[in-house]
Amino acid sequence: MMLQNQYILNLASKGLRIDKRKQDEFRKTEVEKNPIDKAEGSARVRMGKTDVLVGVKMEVGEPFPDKQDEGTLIVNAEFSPLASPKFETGPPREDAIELARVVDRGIRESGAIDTKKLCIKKGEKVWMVFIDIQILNHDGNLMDAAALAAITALLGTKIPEYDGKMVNHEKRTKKLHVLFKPVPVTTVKIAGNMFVDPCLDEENIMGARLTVTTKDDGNMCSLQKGGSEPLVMEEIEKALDLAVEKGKELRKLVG
Amino acid sequence: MMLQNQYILNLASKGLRIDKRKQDEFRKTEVEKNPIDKAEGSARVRMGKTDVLVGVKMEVGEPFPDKQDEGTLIVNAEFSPLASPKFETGPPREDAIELARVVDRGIRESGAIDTKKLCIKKGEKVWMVFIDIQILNHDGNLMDAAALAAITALLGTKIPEYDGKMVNHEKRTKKLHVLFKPVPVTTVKIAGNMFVDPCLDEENIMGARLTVTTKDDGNMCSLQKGGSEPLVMEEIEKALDLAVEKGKELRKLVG
Amino acid sequence: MMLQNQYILNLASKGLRIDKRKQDEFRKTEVEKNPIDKAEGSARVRMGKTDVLVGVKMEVGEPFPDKQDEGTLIVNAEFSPLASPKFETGPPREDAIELARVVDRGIRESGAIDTKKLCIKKGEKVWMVFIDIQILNHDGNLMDAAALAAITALLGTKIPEYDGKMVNHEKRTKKLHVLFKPVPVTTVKIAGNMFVDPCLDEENIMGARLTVTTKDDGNMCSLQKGGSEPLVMEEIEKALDLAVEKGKELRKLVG
Amino acid sequence: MKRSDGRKPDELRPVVIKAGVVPNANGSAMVQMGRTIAIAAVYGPREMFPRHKKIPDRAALETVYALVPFSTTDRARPGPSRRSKEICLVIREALEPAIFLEEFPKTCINVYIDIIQADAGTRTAAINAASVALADAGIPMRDLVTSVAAGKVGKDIVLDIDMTEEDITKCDLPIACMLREKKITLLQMDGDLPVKDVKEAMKLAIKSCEELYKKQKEALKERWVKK
Amino acid sequence: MKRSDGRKPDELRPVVIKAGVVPNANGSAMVQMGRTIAIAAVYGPREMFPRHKKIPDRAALETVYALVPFSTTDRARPGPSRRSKEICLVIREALEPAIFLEEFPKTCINVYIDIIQADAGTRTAAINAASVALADAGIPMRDLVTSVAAGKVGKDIVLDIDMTEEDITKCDLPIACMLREKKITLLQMDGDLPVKDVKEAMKLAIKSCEELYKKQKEALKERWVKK
Amino acid sequence: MKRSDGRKPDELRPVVIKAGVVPNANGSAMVQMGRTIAIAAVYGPREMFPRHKKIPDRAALETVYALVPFSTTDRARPGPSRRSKEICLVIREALEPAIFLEEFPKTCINVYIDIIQADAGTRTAAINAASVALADAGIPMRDLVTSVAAGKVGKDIVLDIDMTEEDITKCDLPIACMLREKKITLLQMDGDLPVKDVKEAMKLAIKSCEELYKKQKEALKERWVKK
Repeated sequence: MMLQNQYILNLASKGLRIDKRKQDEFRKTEVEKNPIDKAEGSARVRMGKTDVLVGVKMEVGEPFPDKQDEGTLIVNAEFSPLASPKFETGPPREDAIELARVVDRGIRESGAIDTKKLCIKKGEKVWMVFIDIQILNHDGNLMDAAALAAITALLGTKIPEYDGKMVNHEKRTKKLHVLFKPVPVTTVKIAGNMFVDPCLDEENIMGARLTVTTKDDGNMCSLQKGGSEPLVMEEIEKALDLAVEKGKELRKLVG
Repeated sequence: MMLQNQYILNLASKGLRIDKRKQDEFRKTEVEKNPIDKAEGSARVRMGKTDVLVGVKMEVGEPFPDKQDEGTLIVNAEFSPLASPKFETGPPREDAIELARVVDRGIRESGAIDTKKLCIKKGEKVWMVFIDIQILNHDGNLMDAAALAAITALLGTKIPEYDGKMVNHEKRTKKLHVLFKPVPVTTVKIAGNMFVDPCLDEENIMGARLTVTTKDDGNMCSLQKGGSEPLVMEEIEKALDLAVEKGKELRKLVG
Repeated sequence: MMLQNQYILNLASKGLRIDKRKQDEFRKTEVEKNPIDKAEGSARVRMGKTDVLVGVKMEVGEPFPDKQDEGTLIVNAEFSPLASPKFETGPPREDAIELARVVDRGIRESGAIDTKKLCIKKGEKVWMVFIDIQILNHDGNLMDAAALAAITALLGTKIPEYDGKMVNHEKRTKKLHVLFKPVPVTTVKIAGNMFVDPCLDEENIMGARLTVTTKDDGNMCSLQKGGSEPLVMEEIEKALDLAVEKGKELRKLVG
Repeated sequence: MKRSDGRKPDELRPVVIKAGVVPNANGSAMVQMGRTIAIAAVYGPREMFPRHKKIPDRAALETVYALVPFSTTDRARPGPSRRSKEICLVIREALEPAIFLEEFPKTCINVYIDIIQADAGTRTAAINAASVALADAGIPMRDLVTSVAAGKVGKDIVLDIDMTEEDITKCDLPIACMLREKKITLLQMDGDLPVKDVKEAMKLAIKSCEELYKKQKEALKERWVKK
Repeated sequence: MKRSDGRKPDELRPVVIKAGVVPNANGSAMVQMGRTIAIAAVYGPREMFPRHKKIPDRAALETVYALVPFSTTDRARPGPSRRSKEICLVIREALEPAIFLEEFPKTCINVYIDIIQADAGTRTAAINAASVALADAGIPMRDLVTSVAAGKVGKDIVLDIDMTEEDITKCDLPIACMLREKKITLLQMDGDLPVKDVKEAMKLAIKSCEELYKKQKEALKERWVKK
Repeated sequence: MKRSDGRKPDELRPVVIKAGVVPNANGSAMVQMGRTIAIAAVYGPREMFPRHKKIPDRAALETVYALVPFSTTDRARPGPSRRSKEICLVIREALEPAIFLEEFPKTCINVYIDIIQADAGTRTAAINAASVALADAGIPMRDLVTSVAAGKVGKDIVLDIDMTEEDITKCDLPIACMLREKKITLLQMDGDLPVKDVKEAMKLAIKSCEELYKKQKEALKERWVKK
């Protein structure tokens, strides 16, 4: 373990990676659309050995008191102990909460979903859109995989019928209106160099992480720094630029 | 302890029991009706040293969305630390949940309670029947004692008055309509032989357990195997037959 | 530590205190009114190094089923880990619950708040008055400091506007009607002598504690004995008399 | 003055006390005061778990008080409430002074009390039951702890109020004491009462404990005979 | 007799079994029975934590069964429910007899099962997947455990009911067995059924396990070849 | 451009910083930025509990951020929320690079922050307070950590927005840095902003930290004088 870490650090200091990728190269990324037909929408993203499944369920509920005419988005992430020897059963961990909140902000701040269109009756009934992230195998960069799966699942979501009393999940008629495709790109700093899409071995030794979510128009809708080392301005600017460039590529996979 | 276990095993291999009972013999079983007058119905069952108290409370609540015209049954079991040095304070244990669910299924699946008759106003207000199992002393076979107490408590339950706003628990007028008397019989396998109504010492060394709930007409409404040893078909058939036979005897105690 | 405890005990047995106070002498007590303008009312009480902040928030909710025409009082105490090396994060401790309940009873039983006046629409909407106690530094006698801060905060509380749908916390018009000023006085027994307003060093070695809350008219509205030593009748009578006498002084600070 | 159930002001509700009701426990007791029924079971002294909670020079006393869900008019949700947690605390402090805890260092004595029917006065019934259960467990005690509550209806100080009186009483003053040395181990009060009434209520309550104390001792005697 | 999806009474839903689907796990499997999909992952034998839960003479088997929130028609709240806790228990007892736990004293074997789509029969799919995952992890077993549920629609005993049949079945009888020695490791039933039907249902279910058992073994073979 | 409270775009709200406000703590500070008030207390380095969480070669830093119930317009429920848990995490990572944690192996340094009034910018106020509290506790640091948030109102990048501006800002970009070496330890952003604006906002925010940094140092100086 220690030896391997040292080896990865040595490589990184020269701008090289253990799996021979370039600094700005993503692992092979596959997007499977709607694998779970019980969900209103779903997507599975495999990024190398990282495997994430996202499902969207829609239920009818009451609006928030300060947003009487808006539906609600709820993003939740479960780090199932199935996906990694390090995950345990129990309430969501700090990193699961951070993941859910970063995915949430990417979608919310980009304006991808017009929550006003999710209002059924002002002040009384609105659609609640539950976006549940389920990790099936953790090999690093859960943020990008999860956010990619989430926007893909939303794009494939169909709204179930609602007769004023019951939601009929078996009958889905209208597509959910999705305005933008927010896509995150995570860059990590190892041994002074910047690398996109870290695998787990890289994450374990990284100093800092910056996840940048961009919209179709290149605007940024969310930033999140992680890790216990600082970054300097040039490193941040590098990560911002990478996010714009690589984001375009990832966005094509979303469809 | 170890020595005693060995002794019980030796006896069991010859079809004998530590308290001299026959294989198909229940301990002395006493049923006390309505000991708790604050409850809508209650019963206390003593089966040897096992002592179980069940109370029924009725409250008004909303129906489940998919069962708009039906009242609800809720069975809950508390393994109070008072009843055994092995019980601890805290949320219900796995075995308490299993107990509650087996008692629940016996009552529910037998159709003992016509939940449609518990509807007050369709889609809005229904009776919620809480059946709470409280263990007072644990000396084995909680399943049979609890289920027996539960059906006895239901048979003695009177419905409180409800004026559309408040439930008046001090005024109870109508009897709860109970259609059947589901009764469980638990058989355990020790050293290759089958014994009904295990005491705690027997439960501690049993290989497998089968709880079979029968109705008045001899039909079966619930099966539950327990324990980490397998059973073979003949053993199961033996337990089924015992359940029909001994169930008739226990049903008489219910009144 | 042990030596200091012994020293305090020796002093106490002679009726003396480590900070030179008399047996019936409170520490310097300062009351700051409405330091938190986001709260409907607030107060900060410093009693020596003990520092307690209380805020009052008002929300609209449903009445209790058995009190259809009354608003509700909810007193809650958080022992923030900020305030003492002995406090930990997590659900409220036993002593935090006791503190909240003693403050609650002092206010409730004295009739300081006419809960009927907090009814907005019978059976449907009432004011819920949340009194939150936050400890900023714990140096003993939290009961007296918290209760003093609570009644001061209530006296300064203004009711926010409510238009039938939303509470406007930025617009507060009417003062909350407060009828009485319940004030507690805590006396501890150390080495056979009675002392008011214990500091933390004294609390750590006290045998028993009696908190007595009195009203403006001298009537008592709440008693709470604490500690694992018994008291005799004369000691209790002494504490009752001290509460009447010192309560008058403290009541002046409330304003 | 006439009380709703015809009792005199200083008259307790009918009391039944029985020791040894939970075979699994080291000691146990059932106390019925009117319709209120408390069952107490004592386990220990036994090993303390988790270990870091061990107290080096005495036994830890742990008390759990719980309302059984069907014990109350409206169903009580299982699990501890803020009210029950406070009652656990005051019961523990009411019992501690009576027990020679220092004789069992590093161990734990657990007292579990289930209220199977609640009709006012549950904490006093709980203490009376716990005290007998501790003695039944053979745990060395300075004295039994005996408990009763006083109230005030109209102009009268009354004892051991039941639920029908709860709405009209001007106070609820539970007290627990070790009668032999007249030591008070629990004292609480809610209400609105002049000082002199408080003092009178305390004295009346203590006096009435004598009757309960006798019944506690009788229950233990009966139990020993059977043993 | 015609079933809603055209199956014969004793016909199972289409089954897909695949081993080795979770790279991080020591063993894993995916089982699809109709629309129901279970993924199982096995970690261990590994060190038991917390330590006081170690069993001196065998491995502890821990099973977690969870419905993924979007697996059901109405969203399932994350976190264990009473239903899922009971299922964890019966799954553990269904698997235990098949594993040579005594070969790994003091360790823990964790079996995690996520139901990613639920359309009736989730516990049987879970057991089938867990059993293959355990074998995939190289844990020595007496036999694979194979599981299927029987029901009764009209006059017919039917097998492996799906959700559309759930409303009309007169019973739900899941069973798990080790086929080699005809040993039954799980048996539950909810319903209202004469004894003879119960017996017939059990026998029919056990018989149909043979087909599943074959698919389990094929999945493992395919996995070994790849390795 | 005019801001709702008359400030210039790059003008901070009035700031008050005071060290040593919690006598029980090893170090503490209060930071007021406009109406937002944070109190931070530091305990440690002290023994880590539970022990299995000890880190062999450095101190563990634990941060707790909590909104006091009456700090917000609508009462905040006590106990951690998902939002507050994320803030705990980013605050910890914002402070870690500044502390010589390796000097205190196996110990724990606890930073507790209570927001007693919340009017936007609570995490930046929290970091500013925590940083002063750590220094006040005498814990060796590379530099103080200073934090401020940028927003965009109309066409202007603005600093340190308050709650009245929260509804109209196009982004919320909190940043924390160690000014001496221009190192950034926290960076978050929510909004919808072109890349060039993001870069401008970052630079403006860092520049404005200088003023806060000065006040942090003054507060510490004042505290030392008193000591």
